[in-house]
Amino acid sequence: MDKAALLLSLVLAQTPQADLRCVATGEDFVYDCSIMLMRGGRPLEGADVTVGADMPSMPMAHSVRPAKAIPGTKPGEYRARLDLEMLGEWAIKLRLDGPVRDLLVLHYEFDSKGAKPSMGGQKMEHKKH
Amino acid sequence: MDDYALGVLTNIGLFSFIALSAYLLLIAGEMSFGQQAFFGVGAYAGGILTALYGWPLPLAALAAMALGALAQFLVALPTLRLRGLYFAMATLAAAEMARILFELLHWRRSIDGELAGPDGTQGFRGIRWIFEHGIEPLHYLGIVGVLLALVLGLFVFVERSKLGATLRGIGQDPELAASVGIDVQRVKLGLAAAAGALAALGGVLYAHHNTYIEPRNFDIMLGVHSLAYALIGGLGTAFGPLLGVLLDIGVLESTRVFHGYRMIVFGGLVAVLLVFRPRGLLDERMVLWIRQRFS
Amino acid sequence: MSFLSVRDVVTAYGKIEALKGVSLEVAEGAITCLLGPNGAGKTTLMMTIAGILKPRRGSIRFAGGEIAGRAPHAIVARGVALVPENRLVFAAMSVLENLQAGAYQRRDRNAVGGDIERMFARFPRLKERAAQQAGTLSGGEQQMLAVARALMSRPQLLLMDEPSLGLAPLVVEEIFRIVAELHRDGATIFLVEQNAHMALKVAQHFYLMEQGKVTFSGDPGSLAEDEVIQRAYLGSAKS
Amino acid sequence: MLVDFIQNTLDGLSAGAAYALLALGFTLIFGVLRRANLSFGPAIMFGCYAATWTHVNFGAGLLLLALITVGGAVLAGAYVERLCFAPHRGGSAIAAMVASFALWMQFEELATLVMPRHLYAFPLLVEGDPLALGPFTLRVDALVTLAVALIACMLLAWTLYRTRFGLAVRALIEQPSAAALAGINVPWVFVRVFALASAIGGVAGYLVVATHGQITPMLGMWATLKGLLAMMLGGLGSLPGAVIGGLALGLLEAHSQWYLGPQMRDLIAYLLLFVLLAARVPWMTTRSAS
Repeated sequence: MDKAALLLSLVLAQTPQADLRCVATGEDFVYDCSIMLMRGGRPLEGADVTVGADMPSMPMAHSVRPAKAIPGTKPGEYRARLDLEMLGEWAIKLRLDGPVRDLLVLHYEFDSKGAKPSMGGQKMEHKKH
Repeated sequence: MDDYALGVLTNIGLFSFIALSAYLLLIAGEMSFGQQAFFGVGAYAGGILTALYGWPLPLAALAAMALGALAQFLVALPTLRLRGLYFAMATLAAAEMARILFELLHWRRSIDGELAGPDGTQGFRGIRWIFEHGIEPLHYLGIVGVLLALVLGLFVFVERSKLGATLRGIGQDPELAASVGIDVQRVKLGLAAAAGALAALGGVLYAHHNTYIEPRNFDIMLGVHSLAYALIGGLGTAFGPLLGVLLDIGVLESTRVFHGYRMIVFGGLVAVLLVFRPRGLLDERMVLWIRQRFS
Repeated sequence: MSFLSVRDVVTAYGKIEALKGVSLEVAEGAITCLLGPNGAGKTTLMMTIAGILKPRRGSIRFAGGEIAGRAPHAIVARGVALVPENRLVFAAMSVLENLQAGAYQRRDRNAVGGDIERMFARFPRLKERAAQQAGTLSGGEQQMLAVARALMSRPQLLLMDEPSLGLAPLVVEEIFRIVAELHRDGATIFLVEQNAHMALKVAQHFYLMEQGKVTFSGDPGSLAEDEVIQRAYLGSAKS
Repeated sequence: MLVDFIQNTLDGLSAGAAYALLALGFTLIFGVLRRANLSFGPAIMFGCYAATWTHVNFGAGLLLLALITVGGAVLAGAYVERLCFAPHRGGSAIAAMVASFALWMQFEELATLVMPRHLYAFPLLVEGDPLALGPFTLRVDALVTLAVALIACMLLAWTLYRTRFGLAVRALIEQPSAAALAGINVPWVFVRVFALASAIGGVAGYLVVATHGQITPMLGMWATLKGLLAMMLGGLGSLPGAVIGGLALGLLEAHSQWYLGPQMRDLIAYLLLFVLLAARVPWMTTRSAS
């Protein structure tokens, strides 16, 4: 599949797509996050969004109490404050209710400044040859 | 009940399935480091069937359980004569192989114009059956709870039957069990298949609860945790593993009293507990005492 | 006078009591022998005296001190050594190393060297095989090694558990010749045996044990030998 | 082709040397206790984190960091022995193993609490380019690893075959009850064996993190898995077997990684273990395991 077709499929997709930006608050492991939700190429508004986080290697045992997101200033934007237990990779779980019900799982690497997407599922190899 | 409480309760239920599968092998005297593999087999098989081929979840769950049973049966066939650490290591090797095979698994199909399906280390997104069918979190918890109750009922029934006595007999002294005419290998093979099915059931429910799975969900951490839950809860009754899960996830994780220190507290508690109760809180003696007290 | 004194000792495996209140005495400088059928609890008693098993009740006094429930190495330090059933030599270690292990607690290096020479003099076949792995020795040689290893701690009391087990008759005679020799040199020996005939020849005193209890005590000759043998093999219940 | 093969063999040997040390530590503990210590790797990780912490806060030198790593690993090992193995001596093997897993969780959380970043830099053993030797490249740190492993093995052999303590350890590995009857203070030997095994593991851990220049909490699981794998491949409870198993694992990984890629590398190692166990090859299953 070439790039254009991939892009097209993303635009046409009826399942919601999400993008996340987080900034560290200064308090240990607490982040202010802004979530952009898109659906079918348009901002998804009026959704009821809850943000949780799991540790990828122990998803059932290490999870963070989810926070309700509030609508932001831009269309399709939602804001939430995340309180994690440590730095490193987290699987962010966005639960959507309202016009669309869904659960989106995104992988982000959290450091002392903020978060950047990690290619979800990449194994953290201790050793590199 | 808020979403978080629902999530925690559902996780307790999901974990109980794999802890029970570890328990089933433990009472017959075998320690497995590999139950996570069959949990994973169930998760992947169930997810592929519902998300890629449009199977209804109940049917997919049955197929996943059958596959889990078959997988553990095949692993058990050449390894059941091994004892102790040898068996544990053989199951660990099998489970790590399974995890790497999940990493190599690319099974992508176009669903509604989107590519879906397992994508190696990138994981498997969009196992959305319960959302497509409008199942609320509370309903899903109900489904998990009812299935767990059924499994527990089956355990209680089996443990009171002759088969239960046979299993414990094999666990205590396989030579003695063989000498009274029990076909130990056959019983253990059946047990392995049952444990595989049980873990796979947990896996398929987990995949649909989370909508997303990836290979490292099924690494040794999950397997050893389930073993630990079974042991600290107690080897005297099938409620033991449930108690173990409840103690860790239900009490320590969800109350968040030890936010950030939880594993330090839990690890210390487990080690100290095992000094005094090496077969767990609800061990055989405790179960006997409770029965005498309340019957 | 009583050197080792066992009083009302109870040792149990889980709920099953293997020793149900055993009392007996071992005199200094004598060979005392314990006879009884399989499963009577003879080996359990030996392991309890040596500290491998902990008694549930009772007292074991040796040379005036209480040793019941103490750790095995502490009991060795008091001067009690056990030649265990089935010999249990360190098979992958050389004969010489087995002897050195027997002298583990001793710090007098020169004297240990002298004792090893004495063992080699008493057991010439061990000397020939000093560098050989103990696992390659014959059954009789392994028994001699086990005895020599126990003697290396210079015990005041030597406990021997079935030294004739599984050995050919000629070798059994040799083992008993060695037991008699050790006695002549002044050793105190407490011997468990199945071979009642041989044991009664060397012992000054014997006990009969059945089902975890001492049922008879006497000197050789105080009971007709065939009666002793009968009870030692089969127990009195069946006679 | 031949050049690649030889280069892979060289790389495999130096990785295998570290594995061999891990397997030796594991085997010492397994040999005397007949118990697998799942916290073996995490105790090493604890030592490495102690060194990393010192480095980050005070910038200590290489030798001091090595000493702190080994000291930390020994301390952590003693803690594991007291809490997980001393109470279960003669008791349940499964309980001891699960207890050691519980402490593994403690070490991991402690590491992330004190040092929350996922990855820390660790001072490299050797800076600069690898040596070129004709078509081959020789990494200096790999040579150091090989040399240190060799010296450690020789010291261990000397300890085991030439000292009173070594005599006790070998006697205990072979016949625990006969060793007690020979007057050996068994609990005390256990403590010292744990300390020795943790020290060897600490050396291995230091070599690994100083070669790769980084540390993550995954080191604990990594060391436990590699140590277990190498120990099992070489034959459970045999000390020379541990060295052979470690080197074999290193060589197997280096070659399979080169020809088949990293995922196949791990797959093949586990496949080999599974097949050997299932076939019950004589050198692997002769000793009773728990």
